[in-house]
Amino acid sequence: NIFERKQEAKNIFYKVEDITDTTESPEIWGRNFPLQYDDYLRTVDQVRTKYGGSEALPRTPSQADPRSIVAHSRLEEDPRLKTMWAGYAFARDFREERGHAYMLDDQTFTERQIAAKQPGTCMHCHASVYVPYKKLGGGDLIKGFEKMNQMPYPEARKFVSHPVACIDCHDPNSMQLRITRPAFIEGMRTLKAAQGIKNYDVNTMATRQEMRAFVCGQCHVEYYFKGQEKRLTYPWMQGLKADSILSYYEKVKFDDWIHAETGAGVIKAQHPEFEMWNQGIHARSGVKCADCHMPYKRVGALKISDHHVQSPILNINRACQTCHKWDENELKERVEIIQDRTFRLRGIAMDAIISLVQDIKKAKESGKTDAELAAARSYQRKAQFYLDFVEAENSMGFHAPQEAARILGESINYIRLGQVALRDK
Amino acid sequence: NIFERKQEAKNIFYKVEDITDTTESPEIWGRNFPLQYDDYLRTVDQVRTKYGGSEALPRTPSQADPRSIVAHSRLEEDPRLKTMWAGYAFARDFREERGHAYMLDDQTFTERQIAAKQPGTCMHCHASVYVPYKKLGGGDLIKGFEKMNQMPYPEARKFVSHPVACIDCHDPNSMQLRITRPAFIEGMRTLKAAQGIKNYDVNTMATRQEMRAFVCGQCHVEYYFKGQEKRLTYPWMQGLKADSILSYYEKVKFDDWIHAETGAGVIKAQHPEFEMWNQGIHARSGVKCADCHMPYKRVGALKISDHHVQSPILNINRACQTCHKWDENELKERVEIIQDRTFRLRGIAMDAIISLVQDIKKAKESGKTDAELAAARSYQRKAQFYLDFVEAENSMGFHAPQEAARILGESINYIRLGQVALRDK
Amino acid sequence: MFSRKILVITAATTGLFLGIGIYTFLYAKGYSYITDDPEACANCHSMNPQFNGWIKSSHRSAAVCNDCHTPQGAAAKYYVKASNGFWHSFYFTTGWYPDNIEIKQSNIDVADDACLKCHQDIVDMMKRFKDNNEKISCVRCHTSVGHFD
Ligand code: HEC
Ligand code: HEC
Ligand code: HEC
Ligand code: HEC
Ligand code: HEC
Ligand code: HEC
Ligand code: HEC
Ligand code: HEC
Ligand code: HEC
Ligand code: HEC
Ligand code: HEC
Ligand code: HEC
Ligand code: HEC
Ligand code: HEC
Ligand SMILES: [Ca+2]
Ligand SMILES: [Ca+2]
Repeated sequence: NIFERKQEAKNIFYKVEDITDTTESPEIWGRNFPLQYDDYLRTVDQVRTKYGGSEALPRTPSQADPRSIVAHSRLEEDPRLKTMWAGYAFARDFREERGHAYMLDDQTFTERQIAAKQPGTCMHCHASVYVPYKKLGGGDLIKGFEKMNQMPYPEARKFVSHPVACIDCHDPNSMQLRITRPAFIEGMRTLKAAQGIKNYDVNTMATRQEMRAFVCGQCHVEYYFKGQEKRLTYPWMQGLKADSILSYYEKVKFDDWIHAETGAGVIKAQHPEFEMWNQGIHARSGVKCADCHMPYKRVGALKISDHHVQSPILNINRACQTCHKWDENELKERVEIIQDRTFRLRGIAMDAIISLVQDIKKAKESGKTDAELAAARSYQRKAQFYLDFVEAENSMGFHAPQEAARILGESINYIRLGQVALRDK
Repeated sequence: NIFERKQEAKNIFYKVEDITDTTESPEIWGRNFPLQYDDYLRTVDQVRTKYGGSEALPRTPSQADPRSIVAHSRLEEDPRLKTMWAGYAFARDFREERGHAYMLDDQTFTERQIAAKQPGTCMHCHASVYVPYKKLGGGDLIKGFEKMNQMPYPEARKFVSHPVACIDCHDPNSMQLRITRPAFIEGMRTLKAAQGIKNYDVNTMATRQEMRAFVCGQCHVEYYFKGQEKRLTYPWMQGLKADSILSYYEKVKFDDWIHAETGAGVIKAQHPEFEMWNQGIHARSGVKCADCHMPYKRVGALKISDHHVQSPILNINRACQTCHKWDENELKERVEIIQDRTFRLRGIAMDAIISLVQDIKKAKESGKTDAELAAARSYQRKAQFYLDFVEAENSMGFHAPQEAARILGESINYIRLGQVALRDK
Repeated sequence: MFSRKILVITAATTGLFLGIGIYTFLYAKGYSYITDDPEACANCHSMNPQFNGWIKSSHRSAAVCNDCHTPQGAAAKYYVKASNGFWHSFYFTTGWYPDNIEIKQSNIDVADDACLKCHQDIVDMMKRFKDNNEKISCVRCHTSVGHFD
């Protein structure tokens, strides 16, 4: 009621605890900021939207995997993915992603850990690593990062205990946003260097507005493990577009794995939300991740950022109606029209890549030499990367509708060239 | 100053002339509405934008073609078009379209008139036909339309004397917008019938808002000449999407011509602006053609609709900035980013269709039978229609960016299937 | 018996609403709400975005909130004010309103008509033809004239 609200407006911040640069536990931060903490805890919710959110599937916990609920399997939903990823850990287990609360468990217990030995690098994006990195590095964040990258996953796992926490996004003194992820700091430096800006330091040079996307860009990006040191690297040396990233991978001759059925050296794109968003009209209009995924919400007389990070479709009034005066159903439909178009083209590309894989496989089995298969394999590599770029991007095209469709068009074209190359040689 | 404006405001409409349902000459209407008439006359201007507007090229007038200025040739700009249209009149002469003032001359003197005998039907969209149709039909618009359709072009040409004029869009008594084109009246009736609305009559049932797009949809649409009577028909029986239109043509087994190099029965899409706009976010938001191509402008103390119909890129301030507060350069760039993406994909599809045409041609020359070529030809037909749908649509994707990219993606996929079918048979 | 129960509940509820209403009215300085002072609207923090937007808008020196959000004519004006006023207090007190307020079509119509109070002349040409002519919505193109938010 009004009285309470007038009161609240005056006491927005109760300093109950002293928070320092080593306070890891969100529960302690939560004593000073109970409203944000309450919402943060709600990332356990699982609700499915047409293409997003997630579905809570019960499972029987085992010793190896104690989870009693998982998200639905994307491999069962679309078995063509298994063919595209044949020979890679993703073909074993790949699920719809869900809320932040699950990130550490989902990584620890995914069967991808069984399918292949994973490095400590993985931790960068699935745990609160700021304090652990600092400790490991003797006060030096980058050193700690380098050390953990080189551990086997199970060893690294012992150093962390929380999913992403307050300290991963906030400076404990000012509560301002802060970048804590070495790979993003370095990724932005190379990106800016390519644009002619030298020695870019994201923590001192980014605006507050930019930070509202950068904190997410720490993890929601395409990445690879560079060299023996398994250094986490964001492939932005030539830019953020799918084309620039592929061109970089071609230059450094990077393969994620050798395709089991065709023998092609291929690359898997992973969650390039930050890169795709960058190509869209919202990014161009200054609309950041936090505007839609952590919109302001009213609690009494206060406006706070909704720390229940989730699909905006589950929160249309706050996420969209600040800027768009269409009613909720209309906005939902607009999203779905975009997503349906992307999904249709994704399906076409998926059928096409399967047929290319089969063609190369058959040619290989019929005794074609590597030299004869080279062109088709190189087209498979390109086509698959483009298709995966949209497939792995979690908004089903919404973040940049026309760009997503363009990328799929390019993918289909590479598949065409591959199929023709096979038959004409 | 204010006093002057208040004066003007009271005398906005000088009824100098009595205008009736048979007053054809815009010059006479212009005496009552000099502001609109002045702008109407300005459609002679030729200014090029990155993908639109038009360029004024001088030429030496001849007896057969007295034009001293024409728009630039699209065939010279992109010779691949000649291959795509091989055997059709379009491969002989096809130019960038320009302002309304030129429509009658450009139609009369295009070399397409030499390449093939055209019917009187053509007149429907290139001249002020309302009064001529009525006269020919003895007061019945539809009868006059039917009569003119069946004349040879040169004969029909004698009945008309103006490019689109005031009477083609306005009711002379109320000045309200009015639909005068039989093919649109009939097209809308079939479209609405497919949506479950019976006996739709556009002139009594459309809102004023809708009319601001419908008057343009009278001509800026895909069409074909049906049957012996060469009745102008808009192929909307299953809907307005490229897919629905193709599906209708498949059902009625319509060919525009037989491709000279491949022998495939193919279809040419023509200026589907109305259909494409319908799939875009602007249409969905209630933004009509007139909002961007005839935006309000202030003249003294009055606001009038700018009758200088042109590319909005030449008029960004009025055409876009009422709704979008970005600066002019930014808006121009946004349009061009969309257009560049479309153009890139269009180029890829164009190269692909050329290679399919060459493949089929080669296969044909090497003695493949019609039965063996059937599948590839059918894919060519589909692919070419989809590609042409975007190519012929004059906004280079702007009217519906993601949809344009999707259509091109489908086109590339059909080309792939065609090339595979050829080689596997 | 049954209907009496409903009556009692209705009476009690009405009393409660009235109570809340009056309390809200006084506490939130609702008395200033019947004036035309935009600050009166901004007494409710719910109206802050619009108030802040209005301060920066082209209409700051031309029109106050009530110029656009109440119809012409004293009776109609106070009817809309009273009706909106009751619901305003009600929603505000209960907190049952979305974070981003969605304007009702009836209130968009009020705003649309309001434009003509001042801009009749300039739009003469757009509007003049025949009485049966549908009106054209100004707000469709000029959404942000009153306040960006
Ligand atoms: C203009 C609003 C908007 C912006 C800005 C935006 N997103 Fe999204 N995002 C969406 C919508 C809408 C979806 C689709 C949700 C669905 O399908 O349920 C989505 C989906 C997602 C998903 C998948 C969510 C799920 O429920 O499965 C992730 C992850 C995501 N976005 C991250 C980001 C990141 C990171 C950024 C910034 C780099 C960003 N988004 C910017 C609106 C936005
Ligand atoms: C430390 C890494 C990290 C950071 C920082 C991060 N995310 Fe995530 N995010 C993840 C991971 C990992 C998951 C998947 C968790 C799972 O499936 O178990 C995820 C899941 C999501 C989802 C999917 C929720 C669902 O229901 O499907 C959304 C939406 C999302 N993140 C948005 C954001 C936004 C917005 C930001 C910035 C404000 C952000 N993330 C910052 C790592 C991160
Ligand atoms: C650059 C940041 C980053 C790194 C490094 C990273 N992840 Fe993730 N991971 C994410 C994000 C963001 C999501 C949520 C979006 C999605 O699932 O596409 C996610 C989702 C997941 C999920 C849940 C969805 C699924 O794929 O089944 C698992 C499991 C997972 N990661 C495992 C791993 C493993 C194992 C590694 C190391 C090999 C790893 N991650 C490395 C950012 C990262
Ligand atoms: C994934 C990133 C992320 C995490 C984790 C996170 N925050 Fe935030 N937080 C944000 C963003 C983004 C903002 C908006 C900041 C801005 O606009 O400057 C924000 C703002 C805030 C604010 C300022 C007031 C407001 O609500 O806008 C407080 C206080 C806050 N967060 C507390 C917390 C606490 C407590 C936790 C842990 C329980 C936490 N945050 C975890 C991203 C995060
Ligand atoms: C902070 C402002 C803001 C927020 C929040 C926002 N948008 Fe937008 N949106 C814009 C702007 C700006 C544009 C570009 C058009 C323009 O300039 O008006 C746009 C364009 C769009 C478009 C058309 C472009 C396209 O990609 O087709 C859609 C659809 C859309 N938004 C939906 C949404 C949805 C759904 C949400 C919530 C998940 C949302 N928007 C959140 C500002 C916003
Ligand atoms: C939201 C604004 C908008 C709407 C609504 C719109 N257009 Fe356009 N139109 C454009 C833009 C921008 C271009 C690109 C102009 C350029 O490239 O110079 C364009 C291009 C065109 C062109 C080619 C112009 C040239 O200069 O060559 C034609 C013809 C056209 N539109 C007709 C229509 C028709 C008919 C409708 C309605 C069915 C319509 N437009 C609706 C903005 C719009
Ligand atoms: C009677 C048929 C007809 C009607 C009605 C019509 N157009 Fe056109 N329009 C044409 C033709 C034909 C051309 C090409 C003229 C030429 O190239 O000689 C054209 C050209 C154009 C161009 C291209 C100008 C340029 O510089 O390239 C635009 C833009 C345009 N029309 C928009 C509209 C809009 C908007 C409307 C409705 C308000 C409309 N047209 C109504 C037949 C019509
Ligand atoms: C359904 C309406 C319609 C019909 C019927 C029609 N046109 Fe057009 N025509 C247009 C429109 C709209 C344009 C401008 C857009 C464009 O050029 O794509 C145009 C442009 C043209 C142009 C200028 C650009 C170019 O293609 O070189 C010529 C010449 C032309 N038409 C000739 C003809 C001939 C000949 C016929 C009959 C066979 C015909 N038109 C029938 C609507 C029509
Ligand atoms: C389709 C879009 C549209 C609609 C609907 C519309 N306007 Fe406008 N209006 C414009 C444009 C564009 C301008 C700018 C004209 C110029 O700068 O030459 C304008 C200008 C104005 C101006 C003059 C601004 C100045 O510079 O002095 C006023 C006042 C105005 N409109 C009021 C109205 C009113 C009242 C209505 C409803 C009856 C209305 N408008 C409906 C697009 C629209
Ligand atoms: C290609 C179609 C077209 C042609 C040709 C045309 N008009 Fe219009 N005219 C329109 C449209 C669209 C409007 C806006 C009507 C509305 O919103 O109701 C309009 C509006 C008007 C208005 C109302 C005031 C205004 O400016 O909005 C007048 C007067 C007018 N036209 C006169 C003429 C005259 C005189 C001619 C011939 C010289 C002419 N028109 C030719 C399409 C056309
Ligand atoms: C009468 C209002 C109006 C006019 C005039 C208008 N727009 Fe829009 N525009 C919108 C709306 C509404 C959206 C959808 C997003 C939203 O809901 O805010 C939009 C979306 C867009 C988008 C993003 C969607 C996309 O297709 O990528 C661009 C870009 C855009 N407009 C450019 C333009 C340009 C350029 C012009 C002038 C040629 C123009 N608009 C004229 C209202 C308008
Ligand atoms: C008592 C607090 C309060 C005051 C004072 C107040 N408002 Fe509001 N107003 C609200 C709330 C709460 C809503 C949201 C109600 C809803 O969601 O329907 C609202 C909604 C509105 C709406 C949208 C109504 C609709 O549903 O269409 C308008 C317009 C409006 N207010 C204008 C005004 C004006 C003008 C004034 C001053 C004369 C004013 N308000 C004073 C609290 C207030
Ligand atoms: C109480 C009188 C009044 C009312 C009510 C009013 N206006 Fe205005 N309007 C003005 C005056 C005075 C100006 C000139 C202000 C200036 O330029 O400083 C103006 C300027 C404008 C302008 C030009 C400046 C701009 O923002 O682009 C537009 C457009 C406009 N009004 C539209 C509208 C619309 C639409 C409405 C209704 C929603 C409306 N007005 C209601 C008095 C009013
Ligand atoms: C010049 C006219 C004008 C003035 C002055 C004006 N408004 Fe509005 N207002 C509008 C219009 C128009 C809309 C509807 C916008 C839409 O359709 O999205 C609106 C919508 C609203 C809404 C609904 C939510 C929203 O933002 O769309 C509220 C609340 C509101 N106004 C409050 C106020 C308050 C409080 C003031 C004074 C500080 C004010 N208005 C001054 C024209 C005006
Ligand atoms: Ca999800
Ligand atoms: Ca042109």
